[in-house]
Amino acid sequence: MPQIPINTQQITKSKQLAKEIADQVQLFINDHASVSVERSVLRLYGVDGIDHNDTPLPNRLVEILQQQGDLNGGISRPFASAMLKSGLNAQQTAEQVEQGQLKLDNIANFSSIELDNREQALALEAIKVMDRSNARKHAKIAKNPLPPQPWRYLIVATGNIYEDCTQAESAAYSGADMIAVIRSTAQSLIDYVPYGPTTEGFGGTYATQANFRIMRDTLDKASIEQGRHIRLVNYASGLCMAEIAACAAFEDLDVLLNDSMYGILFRDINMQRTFIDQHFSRLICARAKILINTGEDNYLTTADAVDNAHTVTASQLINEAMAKNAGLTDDLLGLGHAFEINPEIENAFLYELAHAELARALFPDAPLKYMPPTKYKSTDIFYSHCMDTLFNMASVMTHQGIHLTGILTEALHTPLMQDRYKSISSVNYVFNAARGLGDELEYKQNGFIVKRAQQVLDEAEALLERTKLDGLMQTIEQGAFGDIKRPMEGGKGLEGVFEKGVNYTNPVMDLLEGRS
Amino acid sequence: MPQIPINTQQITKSKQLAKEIADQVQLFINDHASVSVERSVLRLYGVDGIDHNDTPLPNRLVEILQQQGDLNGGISRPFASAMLKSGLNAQQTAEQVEQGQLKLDNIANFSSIELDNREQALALEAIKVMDRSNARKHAKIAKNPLPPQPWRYLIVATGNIYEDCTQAESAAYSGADMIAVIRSTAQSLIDYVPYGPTTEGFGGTYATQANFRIMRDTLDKASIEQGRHIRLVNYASGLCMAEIAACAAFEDLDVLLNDSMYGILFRDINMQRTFIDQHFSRLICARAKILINTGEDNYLTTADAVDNAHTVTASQLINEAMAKNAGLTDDLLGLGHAFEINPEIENAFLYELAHAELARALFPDAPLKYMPPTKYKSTDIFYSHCMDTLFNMASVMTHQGIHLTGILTEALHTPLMQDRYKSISSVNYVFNAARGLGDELEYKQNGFIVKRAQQVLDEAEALLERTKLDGLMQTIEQGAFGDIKRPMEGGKGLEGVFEKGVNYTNPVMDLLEGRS
Amino acid sequence: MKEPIKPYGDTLNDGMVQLSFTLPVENGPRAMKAAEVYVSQLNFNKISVVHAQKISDGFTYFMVYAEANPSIDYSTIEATEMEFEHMDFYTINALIKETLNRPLRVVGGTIGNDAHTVGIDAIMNMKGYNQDYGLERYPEIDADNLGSQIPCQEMVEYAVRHHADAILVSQTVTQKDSHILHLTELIDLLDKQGLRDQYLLLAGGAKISHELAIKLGYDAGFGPGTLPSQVASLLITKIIERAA
Amino acid sequence: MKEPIKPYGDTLNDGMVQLSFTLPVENGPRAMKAAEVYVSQLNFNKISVVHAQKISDGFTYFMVYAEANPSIDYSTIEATEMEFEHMDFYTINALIKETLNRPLRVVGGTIGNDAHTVGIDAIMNMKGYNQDYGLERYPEIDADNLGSQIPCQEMVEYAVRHHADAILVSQTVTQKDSHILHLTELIDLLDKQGLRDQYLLLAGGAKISHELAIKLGYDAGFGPGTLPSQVASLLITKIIERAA
Ligand code: B12
Ligand code: B12
Ligand SMILES: Cc1ncc(COP(=O)(O)O)c(C=O)c1O
Ligand SMILES: Cc1ncc(COP(=O)(O)O)c(C=O)c1O
Repeated sequence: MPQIPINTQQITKSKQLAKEIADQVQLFINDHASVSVERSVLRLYGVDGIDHNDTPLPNRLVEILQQQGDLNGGISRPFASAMLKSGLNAQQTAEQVEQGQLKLDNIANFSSIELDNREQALALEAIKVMDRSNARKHAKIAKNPLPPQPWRYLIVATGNIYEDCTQAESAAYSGADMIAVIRSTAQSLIDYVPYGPTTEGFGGTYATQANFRIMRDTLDKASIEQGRHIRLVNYASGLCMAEIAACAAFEDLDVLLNDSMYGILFRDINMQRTFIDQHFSRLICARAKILINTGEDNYLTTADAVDNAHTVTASQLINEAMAKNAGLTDDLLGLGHAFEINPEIENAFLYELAHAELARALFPDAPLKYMPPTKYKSTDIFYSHCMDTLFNMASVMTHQGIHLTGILTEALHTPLMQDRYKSISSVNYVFNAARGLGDELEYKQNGFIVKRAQQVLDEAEALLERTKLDGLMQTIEQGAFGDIKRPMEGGKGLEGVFEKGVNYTNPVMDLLEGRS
Repeated sequence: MPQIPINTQQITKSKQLAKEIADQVQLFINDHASVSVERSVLRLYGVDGIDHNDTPLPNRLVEILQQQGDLNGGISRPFASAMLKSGLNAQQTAEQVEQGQLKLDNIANFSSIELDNREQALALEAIKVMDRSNARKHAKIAKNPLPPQPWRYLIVATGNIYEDCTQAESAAYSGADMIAVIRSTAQSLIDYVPYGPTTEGFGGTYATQANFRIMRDTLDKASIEQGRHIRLVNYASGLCMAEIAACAAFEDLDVLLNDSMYGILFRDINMQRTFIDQHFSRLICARAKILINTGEDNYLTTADAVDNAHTVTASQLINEAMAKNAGLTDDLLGLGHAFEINPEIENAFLYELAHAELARALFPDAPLKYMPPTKYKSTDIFYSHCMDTLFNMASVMTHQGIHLTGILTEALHTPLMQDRYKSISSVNYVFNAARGLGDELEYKQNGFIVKRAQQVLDEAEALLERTKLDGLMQTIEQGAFGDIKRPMEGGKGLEGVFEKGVNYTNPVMDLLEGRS
Repeated sequence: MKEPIKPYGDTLNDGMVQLSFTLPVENGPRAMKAAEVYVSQLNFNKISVVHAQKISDGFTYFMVYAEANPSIDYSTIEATEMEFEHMDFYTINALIKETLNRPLRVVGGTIGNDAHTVGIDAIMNMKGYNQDYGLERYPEIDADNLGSQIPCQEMVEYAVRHHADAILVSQTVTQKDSHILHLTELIDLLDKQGLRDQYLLLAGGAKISHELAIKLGYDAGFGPGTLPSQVASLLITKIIERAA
Repeated sequence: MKEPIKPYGDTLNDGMVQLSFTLPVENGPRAMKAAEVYVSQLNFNKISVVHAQKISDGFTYFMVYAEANPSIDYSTIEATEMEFEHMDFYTINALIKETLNRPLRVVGGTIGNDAHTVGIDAIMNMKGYNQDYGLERYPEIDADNLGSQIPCQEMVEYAVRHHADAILVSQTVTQKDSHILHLTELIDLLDKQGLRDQYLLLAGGAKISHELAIKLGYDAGFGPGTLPSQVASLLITKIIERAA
């Protein structure tokens, strides 16, 4: 029920533009792969664990192949061949390779049909990893259903996974519907997925498969206690997007932060690398039914939220188009936006409503992710609490999907247990008291709100036009998003990108893309 | 700009019913007076001060007359006669009477014309007291204009007038437009106005003329500093309604809490006494242009705010009708209502909007007084702060006139300086961020809000019908307002009521009622 | 076994506490330093004065987070708790009938200049509180709610005249300790007239705790959220105890 | 002259403070008592535990008002304050030209694993902050903003290579004292290479105070709300001081 009257032709046109932009990038993506895509394939084939230097085996194997100069064929076929040779399972084979007892260069030993079959069998197992996760999540939700939207999303970020569980239990007790474990600072810049349970992070807790499992267990218990399925969220964006998606599929994560551009803009990760990785990671998410959250909200932390509202809209449309290219359906698209306007602007709340309604109207079936005020939060926690309260109101009024709970101590520290409680109390209060408000109101035709939404859409459309002409990569180079410029060849991780050879195989991708 | 479509015929009908109810009571009022009406006359004639027992001279003189059995003629003529005899001014004459050097029983000494003239001269002086106050307030407002509505109203209640000034300065600094000095508990039950500056009250500070002046001086300074006229509010209701109105006129108060029924219901003051006193006090307010605040909000602290919403509406209509009978114009009618619905009720905020819009639609030109949540405030001050934030939103959305600032520590203690600051920060934030919201929205025809407003009006109309049939006094006896029953002959202060004798004179009232 | 505890923020025993207060000084670096020094005297370390805001000439409001030093042993903490079984309406009535074989007589009200009756009404009036019937509704209880601002003397006289078993007083206003003043006045009056032991004396109100009531010489004290059935349960329990 | 001060609620020296915290105990009368006892150990009296709420199994959140006992003498409080005149854009440029007769060279960035650049951008980038131009806009300043997550070694090398007059570091993340870690790392590195005195060293960030910066060995520290012109004023003032 979009409240804002928006020209449907203009919507169709904008979506078409975004699709063309995404398709351009897709041509590039199709010809390339990255070390982390290959590592994800290994993980899905069943390779895990670390060597004596704490380097994960997927990294070791891809490194070995790269050192041999054979990376552009992809890891799948050499690994299948090694397995045929060893007669062992994937993990054991990987260990033998790592220990130098088995080589990755013996493809010639087997017939192409033998190799095809082995690869195909491995890929089908990989698909089952995703399908089984999906089935398990379904079963859980059947027992403990999902609560109504907006879903109350809360973060934990102690740095210690066990302490995080304590905090998550408290959040669930007070009403959280989704728990996100914030990652340690700069994890997105490390080019491997750390291993095992971890207890020391800065500003967050390392994303590891073991940590995923520990938190998922905690939330499974909480879900039963609370009678609602409490979702687990983590972060894919970074140098290991696809690998984290693979780990998430193993551990039944419900949601991943997964943006096609966040890493480029906010982590200075090379754009080619990011586009390649996001695609494979999203293919995995689509199959494992992992809802993705995009990061447009971040733009408004570095750029002004009124002047740049249209960049959020344009980016949402691009993110949507790329997500569709990876097979993600509307129900899995947690497109991001935020309540970040300077509260000193007169009628700031009206702007917020306009922006929120526009997003709602453009993506009526997507569980939009709505970020609370952060940048203008005050160190006076009482004032900040009021800001969150109006944010809660905007969210429930405009029928948002995923409600990131604003925390009154945002300008101070990662949330303490009591901060989270205080904040969710406000959410609970407002959602209950104003649950039906949005359905009671109409915006005045030609009023400020309607006009403002139209203006943002017009500007977004213009930006998309320009992006289509210049190409997305070029537009990012010019600093169109988040006021941040990133060169095509700059940033971290470019060395991990390679052009696919003629002999490149990735049967998991083929299956996910419906090519076999 | 009433937002809620209300049948104008129904409004006219309800106002007509209220007028008939008020007129019935007015017949009773016209035939009666009270000790406190007489004391007010003396005050306006210029009598002030206390005797050696701390009894105010107005009380002493009226007592003397009462003891002589001459009260039913009123104080005016005996006092005029005493003045003629003494040849002194009012104050000196009163002192002589108090000291027994002059009697109040010597009317016969003078001709009726002499007496008439003296009374008339005194009454004209009394009128000037009010007119001068009005003129002074006008001059102040011309220099430091009134801020836009809703006016931010804050209370001080330390018990010590000097400490109150410190608190009031802080409130003004943070944005208060109106400062109310809350009275010491139970002052409304003492049958005299205390004298001089006071520093010891419980839960509030005594209303004395000296305290009025001290605070008015403080606010005059603050008005200049802030560049906006900061209004001073005190409480009239109680056994000294009219006298306090007189004191307020001397000291340029802008607003008085002045309800035709509050004292009856919440202070168990006799209803005959209250109806008589409120009328004279309102005549004074009308002339001195003192805005009155009525107390319908209180009903919702003892009765349920959803079930009894219509009693608020009915009472507002009665208060309005009585106020009009005393010559008060729309701009002086701060009719009360409140945001007091149990926050656990689903869509509580929608009910609140319906009630607030109904009040707005019924009294489009009155600066409605909107009370914040109090009864359901939590001792968790963060939660209470959220409640106030939504209240602030409702207030600015529905264009209320006088915004009683909800305090986050409502459930704990009378406000500390920092509590007031935190609370007004929320008001400032919401008013700025949502200033134009009300003008942007329309309520859905036949939606919940519109229907609810209509239902309340229907119920109010029915209650008025019944009240008209039974009479207001009888309806109060039945407990129709605030779930409180009060008998006609019960409560405090009945002994101070008397029937006007044939020789009764009160030229101040005559002038105020336009009879001479 | 010892159970040392400290406040918890996000790491066990981090001692994290949020404080806010106002100091009578003009805002500025010295004011912020003063806030920090002040909090250090309250036995905190790692003091962050996160916000300082002028709220009047010569007054600054501070928001502070800090880590509290003390650790207390939870195993040594004992609360003054009432001991009674919380029974339901029917059980209570049956028990009164059985024990007393006459109605239990209760008189209540708000004493002193306190005009808040919602609390005592919640306990005594028919309607009760939160779906829990008030004492007036109990067939085996004779409950007289005198209302508000009842002088202590009047309350006592009424109790004597009506052979009350229990006196229930409510106090809401606590500014300048006015509740303690009034509650003490009533006890003193009863003492003076040698009547203290004739009645079960219950106090209640938003800021009344059982501990405070006991300290003032009452038999029990009831705070926010009290249900009438709890009060009735306590009354009959105490009466049975006294009889025994 | 002594100036004793205490927190102010509504009566001078009432000592009124609001606290909130969580204790790792299950809610109930004992928990409330524990909260009261705990606060008493923080040098408070008249403690009102006004709210207690279970927020997880074994955790209770408390809201408390209490009167603090200590009184401190405000006349003895001294803040570590920067001393410089806050000049405007034009004055600063003129002064640089006059004193140095070459551009003032500044390098800045966020060090360690901190990715927050909004603060340093506010100071250095053209746009500036709150209507106040950033250092890049100053014709007499050569300002290089290296961005975020700059390793200390890289920052130092850059400063050496570009003959910087000043190094500006921003730190936002403070969890587990990571800002102190990084700021110290930079100082140690400069010390080790004998470069400490070559540069004016400025630190800034939401939780950086001048006092903290001085303690860590920096020349100045800037907290929330800093304007670029303040930073530029300080820089040129210090340079003139050093020259003298
Ligand atoms: C309603 C209300 C009023 C109404 C009272 C109507 C009435 N007939 O009672 C009106 C509007 C008249 C009023 C007036 C005033 N009020 Co008033 N009022 C309140 C309010 C909003 C709610 C209180 C309430 O009804 N709570 C609901 C009941 C059910 O809770 P309760 O009383 O705690 O009762 C429960 C338990 O405590 C217990 N209980 C209570 N009594 C007893 C007795 C026994 C024997 C037992 C067993 C149990 C028991 O059982 C009850 C049910 O669980 C509070 C703020 C707040 N939210 O708390 C301020 C508040 C109590 N009022 C306050 C003040 C200061 C006043 C005034 C003095 C202000 C003034 N100067 O004009 C006046 C005058 C009153 C006076 N002389 O006493 C202050 C008190 C500050 C303090 N701690 O000292 C408060 C806290 C507001 C504030 N922050 O300033 N008030
Ligand atoms: C914007 C923001 C982000 C953006 C940063 C974008 C960017 N390019 O900078 C994004 C979304 C990427 C982000 C990410 C994270 N953030 Co962040 N973020 C914020 C936020 C909302 C605003 C900070 C800000 O921009 N303030 C505005 C600027 C202008 O203010 P300022 O930095 O104080 O700068 C002023 C002065 O301090 C001074 N100044 C600053 N630096 C310097 C330097 C010099 C030399 C001088 C002279 C002056 C100076 O001048 C400036 C202008 O006056 C804060 C919350 C808040 N409201 O404060 C959280 C916050 C800082 N983030 C936080 C965290 C934990 C993170 C993450 C680590 C979370 C995670 N685990 O993923 C990540 C990772 C970042 C990392 N590795 O460092 C925490 C830090 C907690 C703590 N105290 O340790 C905060 C407080 C939020 C919270 N409550 O959890 N964040
Ligand atoms: C889409 C997206 N990915 C990732 C992150 C966080 O990533 P990092 O761990 O790099 O801070 C965010 C942060 O808000 C985000 O929006
Ligand atoms: C109309 C009116 N008069 C008076 C008062 C206060 O009177 P008292 O001093 O009797 O508490 C109120 C309280 O809210 C009120 O609404």
